[in-house]
Amino acid sequence: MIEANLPLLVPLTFLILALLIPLIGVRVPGAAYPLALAAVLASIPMAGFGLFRVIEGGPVTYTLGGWEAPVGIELVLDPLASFLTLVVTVVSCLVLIHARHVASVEHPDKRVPYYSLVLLLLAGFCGILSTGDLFNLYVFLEISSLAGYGLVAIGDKRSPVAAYRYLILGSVGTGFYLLGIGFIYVMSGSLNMADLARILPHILDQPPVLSGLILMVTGIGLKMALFPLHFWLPDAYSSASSATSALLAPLGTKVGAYILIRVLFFVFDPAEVEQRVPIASVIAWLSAAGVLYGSLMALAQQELKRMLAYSSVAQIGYIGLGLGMANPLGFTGAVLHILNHAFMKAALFLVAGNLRVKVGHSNIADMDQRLSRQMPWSMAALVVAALSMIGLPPTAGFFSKWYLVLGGIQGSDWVFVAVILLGGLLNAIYFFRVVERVYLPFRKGSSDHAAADGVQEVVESREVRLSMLAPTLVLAGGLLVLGLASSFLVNRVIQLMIPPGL
Amino acid sequence: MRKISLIALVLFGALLLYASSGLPGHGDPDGPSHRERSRAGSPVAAAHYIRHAQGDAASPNIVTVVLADYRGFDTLGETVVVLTAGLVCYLILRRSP
Amino acid sequence: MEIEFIAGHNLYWIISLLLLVGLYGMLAKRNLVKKLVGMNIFQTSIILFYVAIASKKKATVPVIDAALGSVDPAHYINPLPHTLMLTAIVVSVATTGVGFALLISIFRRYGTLDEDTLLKRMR
Amino acid sequence: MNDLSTYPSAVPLLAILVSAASVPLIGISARRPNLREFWTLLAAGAKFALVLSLLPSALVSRAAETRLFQISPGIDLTLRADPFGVFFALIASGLWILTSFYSIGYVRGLKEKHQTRYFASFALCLSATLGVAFAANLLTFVIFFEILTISTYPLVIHKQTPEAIAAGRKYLAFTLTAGVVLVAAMAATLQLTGTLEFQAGGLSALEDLSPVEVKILFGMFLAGVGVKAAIMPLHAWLPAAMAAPTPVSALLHAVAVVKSGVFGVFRVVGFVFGPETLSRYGLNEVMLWLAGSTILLASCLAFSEDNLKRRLAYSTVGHLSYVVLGAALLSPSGLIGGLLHIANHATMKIVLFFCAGAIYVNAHKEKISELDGIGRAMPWTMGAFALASLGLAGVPPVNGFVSKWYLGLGALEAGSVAVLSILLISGLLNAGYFVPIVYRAFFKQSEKFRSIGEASAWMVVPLILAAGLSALLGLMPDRFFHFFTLAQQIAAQVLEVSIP
Amino acid sequence: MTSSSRNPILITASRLLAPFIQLFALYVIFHGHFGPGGGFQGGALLAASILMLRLSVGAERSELKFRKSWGTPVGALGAMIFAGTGLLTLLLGGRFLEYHFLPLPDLSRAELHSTGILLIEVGVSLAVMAVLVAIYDDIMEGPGGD
Repeated sequence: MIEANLPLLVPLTFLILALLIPLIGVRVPGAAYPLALAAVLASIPMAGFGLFRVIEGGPVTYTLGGWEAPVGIELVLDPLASFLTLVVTVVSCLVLIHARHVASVEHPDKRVPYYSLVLLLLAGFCGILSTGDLFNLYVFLEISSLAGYGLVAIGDKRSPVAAYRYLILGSVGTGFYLLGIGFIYVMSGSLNMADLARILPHILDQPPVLSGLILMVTGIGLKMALFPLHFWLPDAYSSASSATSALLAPLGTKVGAYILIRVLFFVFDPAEVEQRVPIASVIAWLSAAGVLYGSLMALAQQELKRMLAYSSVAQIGYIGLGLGMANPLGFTGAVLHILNHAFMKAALFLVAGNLRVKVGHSNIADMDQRLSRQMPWSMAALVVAALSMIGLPPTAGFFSKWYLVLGGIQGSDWVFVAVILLGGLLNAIYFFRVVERVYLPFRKGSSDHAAADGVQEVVESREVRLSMLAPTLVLAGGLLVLGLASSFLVNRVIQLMIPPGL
Repeated sequence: MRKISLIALVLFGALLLYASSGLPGHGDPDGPSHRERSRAGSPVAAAHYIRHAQGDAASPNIVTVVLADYRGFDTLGETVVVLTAGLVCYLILRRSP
Repeated sequence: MEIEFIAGHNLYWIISLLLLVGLYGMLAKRNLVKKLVGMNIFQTSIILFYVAIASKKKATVPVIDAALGSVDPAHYINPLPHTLMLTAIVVSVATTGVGFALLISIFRRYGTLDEDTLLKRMR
Repeated sequence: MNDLSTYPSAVPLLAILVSAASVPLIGISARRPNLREFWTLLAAGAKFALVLSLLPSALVSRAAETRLFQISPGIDLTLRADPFGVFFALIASGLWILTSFYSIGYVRGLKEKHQTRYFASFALCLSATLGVAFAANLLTFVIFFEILTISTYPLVIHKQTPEAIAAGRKYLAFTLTAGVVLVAAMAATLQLTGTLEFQAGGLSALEDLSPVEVKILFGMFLAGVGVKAAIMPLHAWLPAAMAAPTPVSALLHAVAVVKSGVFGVFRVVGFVFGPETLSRYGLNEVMLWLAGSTILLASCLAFSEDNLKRRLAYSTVGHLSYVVLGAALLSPSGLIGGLLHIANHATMKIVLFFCAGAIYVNAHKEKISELDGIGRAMPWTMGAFALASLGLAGVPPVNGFVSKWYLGLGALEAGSVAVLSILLISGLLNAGYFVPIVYRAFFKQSEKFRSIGEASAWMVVPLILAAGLSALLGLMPDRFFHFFTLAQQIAAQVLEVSIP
Repeated sequence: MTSSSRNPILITASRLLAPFIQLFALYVIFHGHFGPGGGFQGGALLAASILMLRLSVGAERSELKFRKSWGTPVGALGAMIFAGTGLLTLLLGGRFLEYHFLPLPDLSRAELHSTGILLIEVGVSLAVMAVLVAIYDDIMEGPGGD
C-alpha cells in the first residue's frame, strides 16, 4: 500500500493531520503539537523511502482517482521532487522540535491554528513538490502561500504589515502564474507537465506560449524572492515569529526555486527557449545583481534576523545564478545550494530564535562577548553556519559554491564566477561582524576592558533548553556532514536530476 | 516606487498585447484546447471530459464531474485553501477563549 | 488589422485592460483597502480570461443535453477552464478574507490604513 | 629515483587526525591545565613519530597514500606522503613539539586568558598544516589551506586588544580573498585540464592551453598562494599579525602558515605548471622579479622597525621570498636551495621568535631600542639569538649558509647575475638589521635588566634546542632528517632530471 | 452589530427566510449533479443564511444555530469528509479518490462515482459554510488580542 501510493503519502500525511488538529484541538488544545510532530516524524521515513525507491527504480507516477494524465491529475515523484521532499521534511522536523518552546512563549493560546497552519504550509510545499500538473501546483502554491501569510502575521508589532505586503505581492505572483498557465493552456490544451513537455516544442513560437512562460517565471520569481522581486522578503522574515521565520526562510523560497526548475527545465526546453527569449540569461544576470545587492544590504543591517533575511536574497541569487547558467554543473550547484542553504538558514534562524528567547533581542549592536560564554553551543552553531555561508571548506557551503564556480567556468561566464566569489567575501564581512561581536571584547574602551578581564568573570550559563539546542546543533553539524557527503549526493542523487535539455 | 510600478505596468501591458496577438479568436471552435488531439498526439482533456463524463460518473453536469472526479484533487486543495483562510483568521484575529 | 481579428480579440484587450487596472491598484494605490480591491479586480480579470477561452461558437453550457443528440465536443463549451476557475474563485475569496483579517489587525495596531501614514507610525 | 610509487596506508591520515583528535580532549580538560598540556604534548609527539615513520619510504620515492572518499566528481580527498610533503610535514610537526613546550612556559608566564582555546586552535592548525603538506591534489590542498586560514584566526586575535582585532581583520581580508582567488583558479584548471592531481613536472594538459590562459591562471594561483607566502605587495597582513602571542608568531608566522604559502608556491610551480611551461612563457622571470624586489624591500623595511617582532616579521617576508626565488630559478641547485631554506629558515626564525617571546615574558620589552644590555641578563637567550641571526645573514656554519649557498649556485646555473647580487646584498642587509640588536644586547651598558634573569626552562630549553638544531643542520645538512636527500629528490622529480 | 439597530421586521423576515435559504442551499448542493451548482455554491448559501441571522438577530442568539467555536472544527470536518472519502478508496485498494472502490454494494461503477461526488460535495459545502461563518466571526470580534 505504501509502495503503490508513494508520491501521495507525504502531502497526504500533512494534510490529514492538519485537518485533525482543529478537530481534536477544539477539545484538547494540547494535542496540537504532538500531532504536528507526529506528522513530520512520520513523513521523514516516507520521504526517505520515496527517495530510495526513485533512485533505485526511476520516477514514480501516481494517477489520482485512477484517471490517466492528461485527463486526470498526476503526481510524479522524480529524483528532484523526492530529494527536496526529504529536505523539507527533515528541516521542518528539526525546526518544529525547536518551535515548541518558542511558540509556547510567543503565542501560547494559538497553538491549534498555528500548528495546523504549519502542517498546511508543509502540505502545500510537499504537494508542490510531488504534483505533475501545473494547475494542481497552483492550488498547492496557494495553500502554502495563505498559510505563509498567516504565519508571518503573528510576530512582532509590524508583522501584520509585513504579512499584508507579502500577501499583495504574493497574490501578484500567483496571479501571474495562473495567467501564464492560462496562456499556455489555450495554445496547448493541456495542464499536465509531461504532456506539455511533449506538446510545447511544436508551439513554442506562438506569442502566448512565450508570454505565458514569462508571466509564470515572473510570478515564481516573486514567490521565490528573486531579485529584484524580493522586496516583500526582508520585512516578512524579520518581523515574523522566530519559529515561523525558521520554517519559512529555509523552505519557502526553495520551493519557489523548485517551481522555477520544474517549469523552466522540465516543462520547457531551456535551450529552445533561450533561442527565442533569453530567460535563463536574464535570470542569471538578475541573480548576480541580487547576490551583490543582498550581501550589501545585509552588511547594512543592525538586526540579526533582518540581516539573515537580506542574506537570503543573496543566497537565492546563488540558486538563480546556477539555474540561469543552464549547464549541468551550474544546475548541480543550484540544487546543492538549495539543500545547503536550507540547512544553513534554518540553523541561523534557530540561533536567532535562541537569542530572542534567552536574551530578548537579536540586535547585532547589543551583542557582546558574554554571549559566547552564556550560550557557547548556540554560538558555535552560529560560527559553523557562518563559515558555511561564507563558503569555507569543509562545510557544505563550499561545495555548492564550488559547483557554481565550475558551472560559471563551464559556460565561460567569468562575471558570474567573480560575483559568486565576491558574494562569499561579502558574506565573510557581515558574518564576521557578528562573530567578532560575540567572541571579542567590545571595541570601545577595550584596552582597560582587557586589563579588567584578566580575572575570568563567572558568567552563568543561559544556554537554551535541550529541545531547542539539539535541532540547532544537528543542523550545524549537518552542514559538516553534508559538506563531506556532497560528492556522494551529487553522484548518487543530483546526477539523476539533471534535466534532459541541459 | 511609483515610477517602477508604472514601468512594470507598461511592460505587463505590452506583454499582454503581444500574447493576445497569437491567441485564437474568441470562441474559435478550432482552438487548440478544444480539439480532440494535441499537437503531440495526446488526448486533449476537455474533449475527453465532454465525451465521457456522463458515462463515467452518471452525471450530465460535466463541470461537476471534472471538479469532483477527474480533478478531484484540485478540489480537495481548494477546500483546504478555504480552511486555511479560516485558520489564518483564527490565528490573527480571534482572542483567546 | 482585419476586422475579424479585432472582433475575435477585443475581449482579450478588455481583459488586459482590467488586468492592468487591477495591477495598478495593487502596486500604486497608497490605501491598503484599495490595494485589496485592486487584487480582486486582478484576480477576477484572470477568471474572466479563463472563462473567455472556454467559449466555443455555436456551443452550449457543458451540461449534457439529450436534445443535442450524440455527445460531440463541438456542441459544448470547454468545461475545464470553468472547473479551474471555480477553484480560482475560492482561492480569491480566501485570499481576500485573509487580506481583510490582516487589514483589521493593522488597523487595530496603527489606526490607519494609509500606507504613508502607516510607514510614519511604524517608525 | 624519479618515479614516485605509492602504496596505501593510513599513516598520513592518522598524522593529520592525531592533533585534530586532541582538540576535544583539550576542550574537555579545560579546567585541568596539566592534563590539557599533556594532551598537547602527546599529540605533538605522536604526530612527529607518525611523520617520521613516513620518512624511510619517502626517501626511496615510495609515498604512502590515503585515498578517502570522493569530494567532487572525479576528485578524491587524497593524502599522499610524497617526499615534498614529508619534508614539510617533518619541519612543521618537529617544531610543534618545541613550540608546545615553549607555549606552556609562555602562556603560563604571562597568565594568558583563553588558554584552552589557544591550545585547541594550535592543534587544529597543525592538523591543517599537515593536510596541506600531504594533499595529493589541488582540491584537497585548498580545503586544508582554508581550514588553516580559519583555525589561525583565533590565534591572531588571541590577545583581544584592538590591535589584535584589527590584525585579525586584516589577516582574514587578505587570506580569504586569496582563498577565493585560489578556488577560482582551481575551478578554471579543472575545467581546462580536467584534472587537479599534483604531478611532478606539471600537468601535461596545460600545454594545450593558450598563452593568455596559462598566464592568467598562473597569476591567479600566485596571488592565491602568494598571500600566505607574503610576496610583496601581498604581505601586509604578516607584520600586523605579530599582535598574536609570540609562540603563535614563532610557529605559525615562521613555520606553519607562511611556509604553507611557500609550500603552495612550490606545489604550483613544480607540480601544477612545471618548469617547462613556466619558462616557455617567461613566468618564472616574473616570479624572480617579484621575489627579488620583495627580498630587498622587506630587508629595507626591517631596518626601519623598532618593534622586535615586527622587524622579525619583515625579515620573514624577505626570507620567504628566498624560497620563492629558489623555486623561480628552476635550476637544480636553486630548487634545492629554496627547499632547504624552508627548513633552515624555520629553525632559525623560530629561535628568534622564541627569544623575542622570552624577552617579552621576562622583561616586558618589545622595542629594540629598549634592549640595551639585556644580553648580560639573559645570556643563553641572547646567545641563541645571535647564532640564529648570523645564520639568517648567511654566515657559516649555521644552516642559513647552506641554503644560501645553493641558492647562489642555482643563480649561477640559471645564469642570472642579478639574482646573485640580490642574494649578496640582502645577506648584508640581513646582517645590518640583526647585528645592531646583538650589539645592543651584549655591548651597551644598562642597569635596567639587573633584576631579571633567564626565562623559565620551559622556554629556554626549546630555544636552545632549536638553535642547536640550526647549527647542526648547518654542519650536517643531511643528518637526522635527510632534508638534503629529500630536497634533491624533489628537485629531481620536478625538473625530471636525475641529480647526482 | 449593536442591539439598538434590531428591527422586528428584519428579525422576523430573516428568521422566516433562513430555512428557505438553507433548503435552497441543499437543492443547489444536490442539483450540482445535473446543472449549475455544487458544494461551494451551496456552502456559500448556507453561510449566507447563518450570516443573515448573525446580522439581524445578533451574534448571541444566532449562535444557537451555529456556535462561534464550531467554525474551524466543522470546516476541518468538511475537508476531512473529502479527504476521508479519498482515504477510504485508498484503503480499499484503489487510488486516492477512485470512487468505484467505495464500499457500497449494488451500484454500478458510474453510480459509485456519482455517489463519491455527492459525498465530497457535502464535505465541501460543510467546509465552506463553516469557514465563511468563522471568518465573519473572527473579523467581527471586537478589538483586542494585542
